[in-house]
Parts: sequence; structure tokens; C-alpha cells
Amino acid sequence: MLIAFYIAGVIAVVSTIMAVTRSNAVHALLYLIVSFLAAAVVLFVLGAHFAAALEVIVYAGAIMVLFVFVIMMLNIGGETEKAKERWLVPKRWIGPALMAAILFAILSYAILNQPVATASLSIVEPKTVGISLYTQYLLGVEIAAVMLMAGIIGAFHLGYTKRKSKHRFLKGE
Amino acid sequence: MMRYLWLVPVMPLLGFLVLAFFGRNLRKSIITLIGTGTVGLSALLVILIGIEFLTSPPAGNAFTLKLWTWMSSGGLSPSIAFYLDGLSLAFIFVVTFVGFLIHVYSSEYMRDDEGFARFLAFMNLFVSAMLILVLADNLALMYLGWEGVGLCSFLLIGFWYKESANAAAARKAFIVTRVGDTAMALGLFLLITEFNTLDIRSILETAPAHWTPGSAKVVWIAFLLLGGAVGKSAQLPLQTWLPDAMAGPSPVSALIHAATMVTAGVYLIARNHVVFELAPIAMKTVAIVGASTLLIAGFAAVVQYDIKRVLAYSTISQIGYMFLALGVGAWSAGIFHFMIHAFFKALLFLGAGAVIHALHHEQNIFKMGGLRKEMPVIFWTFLAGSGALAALPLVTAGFYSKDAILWYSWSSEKGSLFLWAAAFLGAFITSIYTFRMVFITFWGKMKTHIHLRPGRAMLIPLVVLAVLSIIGGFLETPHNLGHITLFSGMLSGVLPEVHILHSGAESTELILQVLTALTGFFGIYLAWHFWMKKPGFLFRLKQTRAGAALHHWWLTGWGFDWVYDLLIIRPFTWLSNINKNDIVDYISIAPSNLVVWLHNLTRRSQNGNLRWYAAGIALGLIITLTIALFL
Amino acid sequence: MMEQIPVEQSLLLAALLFGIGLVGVLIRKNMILMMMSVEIMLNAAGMAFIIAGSRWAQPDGQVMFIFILTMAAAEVAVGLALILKLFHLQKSIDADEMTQMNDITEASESN
Amino acid sequence: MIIINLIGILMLGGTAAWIGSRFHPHAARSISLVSVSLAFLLILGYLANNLSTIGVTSPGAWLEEVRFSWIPAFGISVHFAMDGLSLVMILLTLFLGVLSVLVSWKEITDRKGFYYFNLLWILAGIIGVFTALDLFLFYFFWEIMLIPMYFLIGIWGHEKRVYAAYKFFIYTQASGLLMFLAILSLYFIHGRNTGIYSFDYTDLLGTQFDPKTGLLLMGGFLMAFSVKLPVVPLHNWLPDAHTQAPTAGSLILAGLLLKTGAYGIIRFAIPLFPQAAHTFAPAGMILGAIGIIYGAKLAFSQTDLKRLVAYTSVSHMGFVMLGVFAFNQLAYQGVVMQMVTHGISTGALFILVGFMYERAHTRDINSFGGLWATVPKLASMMLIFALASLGLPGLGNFIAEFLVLSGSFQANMIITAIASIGLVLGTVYSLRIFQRVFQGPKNKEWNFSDLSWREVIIIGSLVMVILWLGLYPQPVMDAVKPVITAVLGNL
Amino acid sequence: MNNLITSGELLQLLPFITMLAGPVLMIFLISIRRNHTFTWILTLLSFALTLAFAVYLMDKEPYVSPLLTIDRFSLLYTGMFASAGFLVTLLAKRYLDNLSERREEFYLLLLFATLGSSLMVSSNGFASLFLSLELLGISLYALISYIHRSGKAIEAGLKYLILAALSSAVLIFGVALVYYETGGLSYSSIGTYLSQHTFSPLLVAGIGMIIAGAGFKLSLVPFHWWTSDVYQGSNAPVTAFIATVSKGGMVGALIRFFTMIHGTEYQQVVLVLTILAAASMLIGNILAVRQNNLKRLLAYSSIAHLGYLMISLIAFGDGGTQAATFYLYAYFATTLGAFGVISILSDSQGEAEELEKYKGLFWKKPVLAAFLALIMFSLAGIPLTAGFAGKFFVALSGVKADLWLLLIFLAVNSVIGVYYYLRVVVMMFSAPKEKTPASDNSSTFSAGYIVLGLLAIIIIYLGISPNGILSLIGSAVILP
Repeated sequence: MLIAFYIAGVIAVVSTIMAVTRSNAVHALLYLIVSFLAAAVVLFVLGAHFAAALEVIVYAGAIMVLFVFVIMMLNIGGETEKAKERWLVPKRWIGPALMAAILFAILSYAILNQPVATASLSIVEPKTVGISLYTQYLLGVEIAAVMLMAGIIGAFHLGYTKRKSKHRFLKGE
Repeated sequence: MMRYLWLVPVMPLLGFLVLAFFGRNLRKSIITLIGTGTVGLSALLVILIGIEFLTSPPAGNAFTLKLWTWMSSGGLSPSIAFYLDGLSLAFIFVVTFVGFLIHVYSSEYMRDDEGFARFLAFMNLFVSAMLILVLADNLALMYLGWEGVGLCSFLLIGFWYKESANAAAARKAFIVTRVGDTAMALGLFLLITEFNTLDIRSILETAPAHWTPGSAKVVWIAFLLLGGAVGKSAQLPLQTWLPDAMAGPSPVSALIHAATMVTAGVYLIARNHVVFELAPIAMKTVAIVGASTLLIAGFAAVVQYDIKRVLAYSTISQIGYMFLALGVGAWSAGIFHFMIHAFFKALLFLGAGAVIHALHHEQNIFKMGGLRKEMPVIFWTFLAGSGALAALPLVTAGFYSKDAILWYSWSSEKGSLFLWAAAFLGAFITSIYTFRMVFITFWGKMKTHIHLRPGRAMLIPLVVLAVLSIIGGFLETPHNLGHITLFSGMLSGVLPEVHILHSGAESTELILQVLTALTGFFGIYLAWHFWMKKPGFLFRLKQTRAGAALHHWWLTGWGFDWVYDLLIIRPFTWLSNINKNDIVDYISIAPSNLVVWLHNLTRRSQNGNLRWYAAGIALGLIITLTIALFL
Repeated sequence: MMEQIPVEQSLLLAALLFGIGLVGVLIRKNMILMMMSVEIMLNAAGMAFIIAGSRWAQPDGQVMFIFILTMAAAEVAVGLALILKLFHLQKSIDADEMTQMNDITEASESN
Repeated sequence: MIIINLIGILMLGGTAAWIGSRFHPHAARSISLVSVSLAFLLILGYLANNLSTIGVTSPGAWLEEVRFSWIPAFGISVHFAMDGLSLVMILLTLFLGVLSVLVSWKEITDRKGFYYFNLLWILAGIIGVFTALDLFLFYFFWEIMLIPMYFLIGIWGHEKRVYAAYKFFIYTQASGLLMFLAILSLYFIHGRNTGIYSFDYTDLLGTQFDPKTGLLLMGGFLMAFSVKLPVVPLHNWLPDAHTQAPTAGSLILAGLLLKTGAYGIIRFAIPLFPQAAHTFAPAGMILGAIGIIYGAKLAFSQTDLKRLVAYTSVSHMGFVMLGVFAFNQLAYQGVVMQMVTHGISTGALFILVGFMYERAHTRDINSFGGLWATVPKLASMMLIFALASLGLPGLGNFIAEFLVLSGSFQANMIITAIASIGLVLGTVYSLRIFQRVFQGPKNKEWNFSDLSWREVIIIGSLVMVILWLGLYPQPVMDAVKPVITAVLGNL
Repeated sequence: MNNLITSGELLQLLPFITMLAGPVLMIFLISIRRNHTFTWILTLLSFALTLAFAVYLMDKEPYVSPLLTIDRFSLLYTGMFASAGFLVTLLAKRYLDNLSERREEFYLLLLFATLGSSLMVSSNGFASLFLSLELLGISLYALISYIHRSGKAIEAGLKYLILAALSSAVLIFGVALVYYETGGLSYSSIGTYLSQHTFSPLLVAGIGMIIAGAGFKLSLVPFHWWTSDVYQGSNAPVTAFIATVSKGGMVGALIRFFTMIHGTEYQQVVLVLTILAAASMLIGNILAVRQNNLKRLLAYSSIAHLGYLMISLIAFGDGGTQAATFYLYAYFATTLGAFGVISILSDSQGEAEELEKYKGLFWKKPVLAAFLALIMFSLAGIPLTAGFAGKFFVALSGVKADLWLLLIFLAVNSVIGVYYYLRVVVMMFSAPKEKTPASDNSSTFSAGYIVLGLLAIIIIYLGISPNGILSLIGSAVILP
């Protein structure tokens, strides 16, 4: 299992890096899906089976597909990005990478400076998750539902582009 | 009668108020009536009060009339109160009487001026202020009069205000005397600190017990008061304003800058004689100031060609005599000289005024001449005044008053040979410049057409004053010449007797008198010789470089103005000009500039770029974590 | 019981993913990819929750993961709608061209 | 109750003026004249009724007091009280208030309603400052009087009004905040010491501090008061504000607003922190002397008449600073007299300059000259107040300066001696005002009219007051004597 | 199942349910027939009812569940948010009238956002905090870009979305770390853990990240970047909403969190907060100094104001929470008023955001200008206004806690603040460029004017007599 963790971890990291650096948006997304799948493996190894499943289904499956969909719709697969981005200019990425590295270093410092001895990980069954979701976190689920509703209403409103008449406020523009 | 003392200063004040408020709407005769009448009434009142005072003296030979408490705080409570004794009586007599004469003179002299009412109003105000000065029972009130006369001097010097030069002269007079006044004010503060009162009598009574002679405090006080006196009386080193003050109309010069105000310093010192006697070094300084002033002013007078400036320097010089007298402790001699000087100097100024008036505002003596025959009354009265000024023996009042000073500067225990020598030399120069002026003006050829002849209102005061310049001296004569002591008798209760060191040296006195008389005549001869008979010598002297320099040096009053200009006025105006916009302002604007600078700096961070913002947040996160974890 | 998976290492993995996601947000100009990078970060956070939940043997970690998932979905929905709108308006989804509002062109009046 | 009535009348009057101006263009000025006069009469009536008790109250006692709870949770109450000092200042406020309405009568032509609203609210604020005894309330009024003043300068001022208004506001606000912090810490220190959390002046008197804290807190108070006063390095708002304000604004600024600083020092800064005040005294006196001389010097350099007069205020207020830290009866009497007489004389100068400006539309001293014959009344009035400003005996300012200097002389001779150079410099600039404008050759054929009846009444009343104060200042001095005794007694 | 909701608890949740029921009802109505005015009224009703219920529940038993604690504190905030929402709704009507279609969703989102904010304050653990935060956030994204034909609105929405998501990720990662360390998500369990353990670096990092995430919502420097652009890009009512309700929710949540964990007893936390507060005051004010866009100016000023508020958060135990809440009240009233004026002045020419537009306003629309002047004075902290009282209480708590550095910052920055607030006032009082006749369409403005009138009364009331609110706040204790 440990091996699986490491392999999955490495894949996740590498594919995420690829996802972040690819100039072709579709490629990037595909790498990201790989990354999510690897992350799902990690989650599985960590004992969160239910979460691992959700990671695959919702993240890699639903959300990323949404992204792909939009990219396809806008038809900005490679060219737009390529034309404008000069990728291998260090100026572009060195600062952010440095910052992220520092942040990672700080977090590593914090993680590795643990006064408590290494704890063991245990499996959390989907059942317990389900039970707590519908007992203790019932209100949370409600709120999440409202949140989704808000998201849907928002997306619905923003996605609406049918009429061509302009808003009165914007006629001047 | 004495309870009407308050009316003495109030009468002219009323005159002032009436003229100030309604003067422009009144007819000239009424203006004259009010302007001279109020002073005349005052003079009358003074004479009545004087008679009562002398015939039935009040208790303690002094009379106090308290009107109201001026300000009372923490024990210090100066009042508006008048104090009459021999000294103040002498002064108010001169002020009202000479003042009245000068008012009468002015009523004709200034009649055609557009500011006639204003002139008389100011003159009235001056008389009132001067009377308050001398009648004040405390130093605070005296300070009121002191500043009041300064103000009137300012207003009257600048009476013809449209000329910038006149305004400048007025300003100069006010500011220079104000320097002295400030010193005097400090003296008053020190007196308050010491006694918590400004009441002159109580100060004088308690001072001898309060201080040991020569203690630091009293010396300081004496010097500070002397500062005030020096300023007002145009003595070294604050004498520079008086020659310029001649910018005012001649009656002003006569009244303020000869007869009364400029002698306020003498009055101040005489009034506070106890303080000065407790500070021998201050006394000595007074004497030295007087001696050196009389010399410096005398030399300056010799080269002046403006008739009024000659008289102005002569005034400075004569007041120097008074200071000398005070300095050697000859108090009453000083005061006596003040009175006589008031007569003859007022006379001279009025006479000069008449000449100037007649010659169409010509003041340069070298453009006059030969007026002896044209204006006989003026000539004779002027001659009488000049005689008094030059102290021609026996017949002029000036002889008696000046002789006393010369004698005491020799014989007093505070006197010395040097002081006498200075005074003697001064007397010699006096006769030179006096008769230089007389000869140039009245002898020789007519150079200017006579424009206007003085009328009765101008001549009567001249005659009266001329008479007084002659006979005034008989109030007080040396003991080898009749020994009349009417004047010093009046002052005896107020001022101490002079302590004579060389007592019994009657022969010395006589020798000195004769010497003085002879030098006086010698001076007249020299004046005749150099300016009438052989004017070429002096002309050639002036051509030489040293002669020219000396001439210029004396003409400009020994260069005091130049020094003050260099040391004080220029630095001050320079500072004012470079710091016109207040350097502190720049400092205070700095923070706001800093904020704007920071604004322009930080503004760039809000560039609208999303990635930049995200980076900002990441950076913020790093900073936050760093602080939290590592600080 | 399972093999000992070092907790620190798994947490480090989450932190690393988080960091990479951050780099993505900072360097991508394409709005879609920016959002995608945010998703990486959120996913990393979810992973950290699962690690923590596993550590304490509590379901809360996974519950939080689910909540994060939900939130991500809702956010992506709105976000993509917005990106579509942006594309319609500007014909570009370049983040660097989205600088209509800033303090630099708002020239400060000098007074 | 009279205090509340006064403030109420002014505030209501101001509001009524604003509303009234909607109905009739001239309603505003009439309404405000009526309400200010009413307030003035009210206080005069009070004075007449209590004339016998004013000078003889025991030290520290109040003539009038109102107090009710405001924010009890923090020990804040509405506490107004009036003693001789407050009474004198209120009289001055309302007197100048009436004049300021009269001065504005014709000068203000647009937005009258709002103008008079501001004018009256400033007066109300100032009265509040002079009577508030709760420190919170005091700060409240301290700030309240700024806003209408700010509007007055910023809207009806001259060419650089906005800058001046900013500067005025920011200076006072910044320093006020320091005072505010000082008030708060005073509140807590007192609360911790005694368990009584209160902003009330009477409670806070006698709070003990360690010397450093005391000095810091007094510094906070002094900061605010010094800016208002103003003390020299903090004076820069003043020339601009005075110069740019409309005439009534300058009158109120110079006549009243500056006095709140002096009042604050006497009422709060020194009694609350006696020890610190003693420590600070030499520095305070030096600052005073610097102010006297520096202000005079700057006044001399100015060519803008109003600015010149403004700098004379800096110089004159130096006397206040000098006297306040001399800690003796003489100096304190002098300080109070200076507060009153400076209000009158400088106010009058501003009014006169305002009259000139109305006629000539310039304040440049070099563009005038030789106007004495043209406008003799104006000239004589200007002369009188120039003389007052240089401290001529017989006019009120002399009493003030004389007392201040003789008092401070007892405290510190050298500083006083240096400060008295200001007397000479005062002469220099005062004469300059008068001579440049009214003497010398005419620069330009000005077609001036002399003072109108309204103007004569305004200035004439000021002349009467300054003469009265110069010749018989005793009533004022008696009225404040108990206050001064109390303040000095606390030291 | 003791965790299920009983009817009694349902009653206790009424304020929240109202904010939920309103939208649900509206969705139904929309699906039948769109009617703007009716939806508007319904929204107002929802807010009013929420407020009424909040007031009603004040004296009732508090509701405590594993996720939410509805005590007086949360009800106080809920009431505040509902009132703010009510006023925003009033302002929005005219705005949306000008929009040709789809106006009703605005109200749904507004109610959702308000609900989110209220829930944030009621959350007693990070799970519910996160959810409600996101509820607020997601509603806001859409609200900001609501007038989506405007490029600015879309831009603002996207910027907010990306940055908010980023900061959410940071926050939630921090929460994960804290959870990893303490084994609990609720504040009380974290508090218990902290009382027994020392701070470990991981916990510090976690709390640091939480503060960073919260700092974003509060727009504290250096997480403030979004503020000006979002303020400018979104329409005025929404800006008002962001400035008030969204920030207020986070303030309430922070107060609760810190109360539960006694956060200000930890020196690291205090240090971080101090630096954030100081930086916010300074940078916020400096950025605003010469800003010519009123909305951006208010954005920067809000940064500074949150900085001031942080003082009382840091002072905490010393009456700090009360001061913070009071300050929030004052800030709410003032900010709403400011944006109210902007939305009233906005017309078909666009948003009234350029300061130039306000030139001479006093002579054209005196009432409006006087009101805006009042707002500016309140923001500047001048007496007679709520802003002064707020600043007074903040400073009082700061002095009590001896936070001298921050107080000096407060003083200095207030002065800078005075400058730019006055600039707005000066603009209004300076003479207008051209004499434009006052375009009087007051009938359409009436709702706006009602809002302003109400706010003016509130601002002055709070400034003069803060007693009532103070005692209300004082009684609003936070239950564990």
C-alpha cells in the first residue's frame, strides 16, 4: 500500500505540474484529470474510500468535463493560448514558483515540526460518513443544497444571453 | 482748587475728542477756539493750582487725587491717580503754558493746512498725554502717558503723511523710542517683582530700606529705566530719531521735540531719583551719557544746514546737559535747565518755523540770509533765544541754568574734571553752532523772497517766550550772583540737595563762570569769523578728503543710523524677505507630500491585473505565515 | 489495519499539490486554467481534510471533502458561466486583458 | 439652564435661518441677527442679575451648572457649567457673534441660509466648548465647532479657500485626536486608580500619574490646544485659514476659536496635570516667547493684509502661552485679558481689512497708500486697532500684555526679557499696517466710500469695548479671579 | 436520532428559514409569472420577517446544535444583516427597473447571500462556517456580475470569483491543518484542545491561513486587492451589500471564533492581527487619498475602517467585541448611506462614481448632498455621527488594552482619512461647472430617499445617543 501511495503521489504531482504548465488547454485539462485520478488513489490508500470514489466521479468526471466542455465551446484549445503566451520565459514563472516554494517550505516546516509522534491512519467507512452527514451535518447538507441552488441560479442568470437589447445603463458604452 | 487737578489733563483730552469727532465739520475759528482754549484753560488751572500749592502747601508737600483703580490683581493695583508735587508742578506748568503758547502760534501757522483740525486734535491729545505722564502717581499710569506722547509724536511727525519720508521719520521715532520703552517696561516688571507695586511714592519710600546701595537688582532697575529715558530723550545711543523727527510741522518740533516730550526722560530719572542714587554706577552712566551726547550732538549741529536739524541736534545736546546734571546729582539744576530750555528752544523752533513759513518752506540756512531787517521781531526774539542757548552771561536765562550744571559737574561729589571739561567744550560748541545759524540766517544777503509775514498770533508767543528766555533765569541764580533759589526751593521737598565736594571754593566757581562766559563769546567770534568773514577756509577744508569725510560724518549724526541700519534693520528685513512664506510651513507640508508620494507608489499596485492580485494574496499569505511562525 | 502510511508525507503531498495549484493560479493567463488551478488547490485542501479525518478516525474529514466538492461544483458552474460571458464580451478569456478597472488609468487629478 | 438655552437658541436659530432662506432671501440674516442678539441679551440679563455674585464666588465654585446622564455605561454625562472665565468668554462669543452677523450683512450674497446656519452653529459649538465640563462632551463640541467653520472657509472664502479649509481641518483634527487619546487614557487611569470610570472634569481633577505618563497625557491635551492657540511650530494652519475665510470667519477664528485653545489650557491641561505642567513650564514659556517673536517677524514680511493680521495673532497668542506657564495671578489675569482683548482688537482688524476688501477687492498692502484723507473714519479706526495691537496703554491689549509680562517676569526673567522684544516688533508691524495703507503717496486713485452707519456701529462698539478694557478692566479681572485662584490653588 | 431537528428547534431557526422560504416561494412565482414589484415586496417582507423573528427570538432559549449556535449574538447580527438587506433591496428596485429582463433572480441571490452571512455568524464550527461562507460567496459572484452586459461587472465578478476561491482554498487548507492538529472542527473543541496544549507550528500555520482567508473577506491588507475593482465593477446596491453584510458576517464569525478559542491570548495571533490592522489602516487610507472614483475611494476607505475595527478585535476582552459590533453598526449605516447616494445618483448615463459628477451637488440636490456630507463626516469620525461614537468605542477598548501602537496608527490615519472624506465634501460644495437644472425625478427615487432618511436618523441617533444599541450589544453574549 505504501508503494501505491508513493506511486500515486508522484503521478499526482507530476501530472499536476504538467496540467499547470501545458500551453494547450485541453492537454492541461487531461493532465489534471490524470492528477485527480491519482489523487483518488491516494485518498483510497489513506482509507477514505467514499471520498476516493467521489473524487473520480465528481471531480474528474463531472467538474472537469464541464471545463472541457467550455473549452470546446469557446474553441480555444491551443492557438489562443500559444499565440499569446511565451512559455519558457522564466520571468513568467520564476516568481510564482518561488513563492509557492516558500509557501511549501513553510508548510513543510510546520508539518515536520510535529511534537506528537506519527499518528496512524485508519479507515473511515462510507457508512460512518453517511451517518454523520445526515445526523450531525444535516444542517450543513441543507446549506450545501442552498449553495448549489444559489450556484445554479447564478449560472442560469449569467448564462442567459438571448436578447440583444442593451441595458439602459449601458447604452452609452 | 487742587481737587480739580484731574481737569488739567482732561481739558485738552476733551478738546481732542471734540476735534476728532466733529473737527472736520467745524469752522476754523471754532476749531482754534477749542484747540487752544482747552489748553489755555488747563494752563490757567495749573497757574491757579500752582498758586494754591505754593501758598498753602498740602500735607507732605504733595497732593494725590485718586480717580479709580485701574487694574487690580494679586496685590498689584495701579490706579488712575494724579500726584502733584513741586516737580510735577514745574512740569505741568511748562507743558500747559508753553503748550498754550505753541497752540496759539499754531492757530495761525497751521490755519491753512487741510488737516488743521486734525493737527490741533493731536496737539491737544499730546498735551493731555504729557500731563498724564508727569502727573501720574504710579509708573503704570506714567507709562500710559509715556506711550501716549510717543503716539502723538508719531502722529505729528507724520502729520504730512503723504510724503513717504515723513511717515518713515514718524515710524522711526516711534520704534526707536519704543525700544527704550521696552527696557523701561522691563524695569517696571522688575519693580513689580521687588515691591509688588508701581506706586512711585511707596517705591521711593521703601527702596532705601529694601536695597543696599549698588545691589544688582537696583542697578538693573536703574539701567532699565535709563533705557526708557534715553529713548524718549534722544540720548546716546537712541538719539537718532530726533533729527528725523523734524519732518513734523515746526510747532510740533517746538512743543514735543524740544520743550516737553523729549525731556520726559529727565523727568523719569528725576522722579525715580532714589532708585538712581541707590545705583551709583547708573548715576555715573547717566552723567556719561549726558556728557557724550552733548558733545556728539554739538559737533553734529555744527555742520547741519537744515535750520530745524541744527535745532534738533542742539536739543539733543541740551538734554545731554540735563542728563549730566542728573548724573552728578544736581537734580534741581537739571530740572531748571529743562524749564529754561523749554522756553528758549520752543522760541527758537517757533522762530525757525516763522522763517520757514515766510520763506515758502525753505529750511536750508544757506538759502536764507539777511532776514535781520526784513523780519525784525523774529530776528530779535530769535536772537534772545540764541543767546539763551549759547548761555550769554548774565542777560540770558540759559546762562544761569547752564552755569549751574557746569558748576555742579565740577563740584558735585559725583562730578569730575572730565565731565566738566565735556560740558565746557559743549558750551563752546553750542555758541559756535548757535551763532553760525544766527549769522547765516539773519545776516548777509537776502537769498529768498519773503512769501508770508507772520501775524499777531505767531508773534505774541514769540515775544512772550523771548521774555521768559531772558528773565526766566532769575528764578535761580548762583550764590555769587544774588543766590536766588526760588526754583530749587520749590523742588526741595521732592529732590535732594546736591552734595558739593569742593565746598567753599567760591573762587573756583567764579573762575569757571568767567571762563564759560569767555568761551561763549569766543565761540560767537569764531562763528562770525568762519562763516561770515572768511567762509573760504571752511570751504577749502571741506574740499580735503579728511574734511569732507568729517563733514559727512557729522552731518549724518556720527553715522549711528548707518550702523543701526547695518546691524539691525538690514538683517531683519533680509530675514523677513527670505522667510516670507514661513519655513515652518514647508515642514508642515512635508507629511502631506509624503502621503501623496506613498499614494502614487501604492496606487500602482492596484493595476487591475488579476494575476498580480493573486500573487499579492499569496505574498500576503507567506508574510502572515512567516510572522506567525517565526516571529 | 493497514500499513503505516506516514501522515506527514501525505500531508506534504497535499501541501505540494496546494503549492502547484497556487503556481497555476499565478502563471496562467487563461481564465479557465486559472479556475482549474484553483480547483487543484481546493482538491489539495480536501485531501488534507481526509488525511486529518483518517488520523482521528472521524468521518468529519470526508464530510468536509464532500462539502468542498459541492462548493467547487457550484463555483465552477458560476465561474464558467462568467467566463462564457467574458468571452462573449471581449472575445478573449485572457486574464491579463481583464484590466478595465485599475488605479493607474484613473488618473489622479492634481489638487 | 442658561447654557442650554444659549446653545439651543443658536442651534435652532441657525436651523431656522437655513429653512427661512428658502422663503425669503433676506430672512436668514434677520433670523440670525435676532437669535444671536437674543442670546446676547439673555447672557447680559444674566449678568445684570448676578452682578453681585460673580466676582465673589469661592474659588472653584460654579455660577451655573447643569448635569444629566448621557452614556452612563461609560460614565459620560452632559455636564455644562459656567464660572467667571466661561462667562467672560461667552460674553465675548456672543458679542462678536452679533458683530459677525452684522459684518456678513452685505458681504455674503449667495447661499445665505447655509451660511448663517454655519455661523450660528460655530457660535453654539464655541459656547459648548467654553462650558462643557465632561471631557467627552468637551471633545464633542471641540470637534463640532470645526465643521461649520470648515464650511465657512471652504465655501465663502477667498481664492485659496479649499486649501485653507483642508489645512485648518486637518491640523485641528490631528491634534484633536491626540487629545482624544489622552482623554481616554486619563479616563482609564483614573478609573483604575479609584474604580470610578467617569469623564467628568470634577471627578478627574486630582488624578495621580507617574510623571512620565502625566507629561505624555498633558502633551496630548496641549497638542490640541497649541494648534488652536497657536503655538509656533504648529501655527501654519492659521495664516491660511484666517486669510481665506470671509470676514466673519476671520473674526470668529481670531476672536473666538483661538481662545478655545487658551481656555483649554487654563481649564484642562494645567489643572488636570499640575505636576506635568510644572515640568513643562520652561519649555512652554520658551515656546511662547518664540511665538511672540516669530509671529511678529512673519507679520512684518507679509504683503497680504489679512495674512499680516493673521500672523499678529500668532504673535499675540504667544503671550498667552508665556503667561499660562508662569503660574501666577498676574500672568493669569493677563492671559484672560489677552484672550478678550485680542479677540476684540484682532477681530476689529479683520473686520476693517474686510471693509477694505469689500471696497478695493484686494488685500495687497502695496496697492494701497495715502488713503487717510479719502477714508478718514476707516483710517482712524484702523489706527486705533493697530495701536491696540502694538499694546498702547489705554487700550485693552496693553493691560493684557503688561500683566502677562509682569507675571511671567516673576517666573522667568530671561525668557520674558526676550519675549518683550515682541513689543518692539509689534510696533514695527502694526505701524506698517497703518502706514502702508493710509500714509505715503497714493498708489492708485481708489474710489472709496467711507464707513457706512452699519460699519460705524460695528467698529464703534469694538472701539468702546477696547477702550473700556484699557481703562477699566477691573470687572473682567474680578470675574475671573476666583477661577484663577482655583487653578493656581490646585498647582 | 437526537440530531434531527425538532419543531421547537425549527422555531428557533425561523429567521434563517424565512430567508430560505422567501426565495423558494419566489422561484415558484417566477416559474409561473415574473413580476418584479411583487418579488421585490416579497423580498422586503422576507427581510422584515427575518428581522422580526430575530428580535422575537432574542429573549428566547438559544438554539445550539453541532453546527449552529443561535444565541443573542448571532440574532443581533442576523437582525443587522436583515436590515441591511432590506435597505439594499429598497435601493436595488430602481436599479433593476432599468434592467430589461430577469430582475427577480437578484432578490433570490440577495436573500441567499444574507442567509450565508447570517449563518456565518451563527456557525460554531468550521464546517458550517465554510459552507455559509461559500453560500455567501457564490451568491455574490452572480450578484456582482448581475448586470452582465457590463464588461466591468463581469470583470469584477471573475476577479472576485478567482480570488475568493483562492482565499477559500487557503482558508480551508488552514482549517484542515487545524483539524489535523486538534481533531475537531467546532470552535469549542479547538478551544478545549488549545487550553490543554501548546501551539504547535502546524496549528499556527493553520490559524494563520484561516486569518488570511478571513482577511480576504474583510479585505485587510495584504488581502485587499480585490476590493476596489469589485466595488467599482458591481452595481451600487451590491457594492453596498459586499461592503456591509459580507464583511459583517466575517467579523461576526471571527468574534465568535476568537471568543471560543480565546484567540487574543496568543501572542502570535495578536501579532499577526496587529500587523494586518496597521497595514490596513495605512495602506487603505493612502490608496484612497487622491482617488477620483467615489466607489474606489469607499473601497479603500472600507479597508481602513476594517483596520480600525480590528483594533477592538485585538483588544477583545476589554469591551472590544462590543466596540467592534457597535463599530460595525455605525459602519453599516454609513456605508449603506454612501452607496445609497451613489445608486440614487446613478442614471442611464452610468454609475455615479466619478467624483467629478458630485461637483456642485450641494447646490443642485441639497438634501442628497447634505446626506452624503453627513456620511463623509461619519466615515471621518466627526462628532454627532455614528462614526464618531464607533471610533470612540474602538479607541476606548484600545486604550484599555494598551494598544498604543495601533492607536497612534488610528490617529494618524484618521487624519489622512479626513483629507479624502473632505475632498468629497469639497467637491459637492464647490461651484458646479455648468448650471444644470436639477433633474427632479423624485418619484422614482422615493424608495432611495426613504433609505437615506432612515439611515440619517440612525447615524445621528447612534452618534448622539448610543445607549440603546450599547445595552443591546452588551447583552448579546456568545454562547459556547
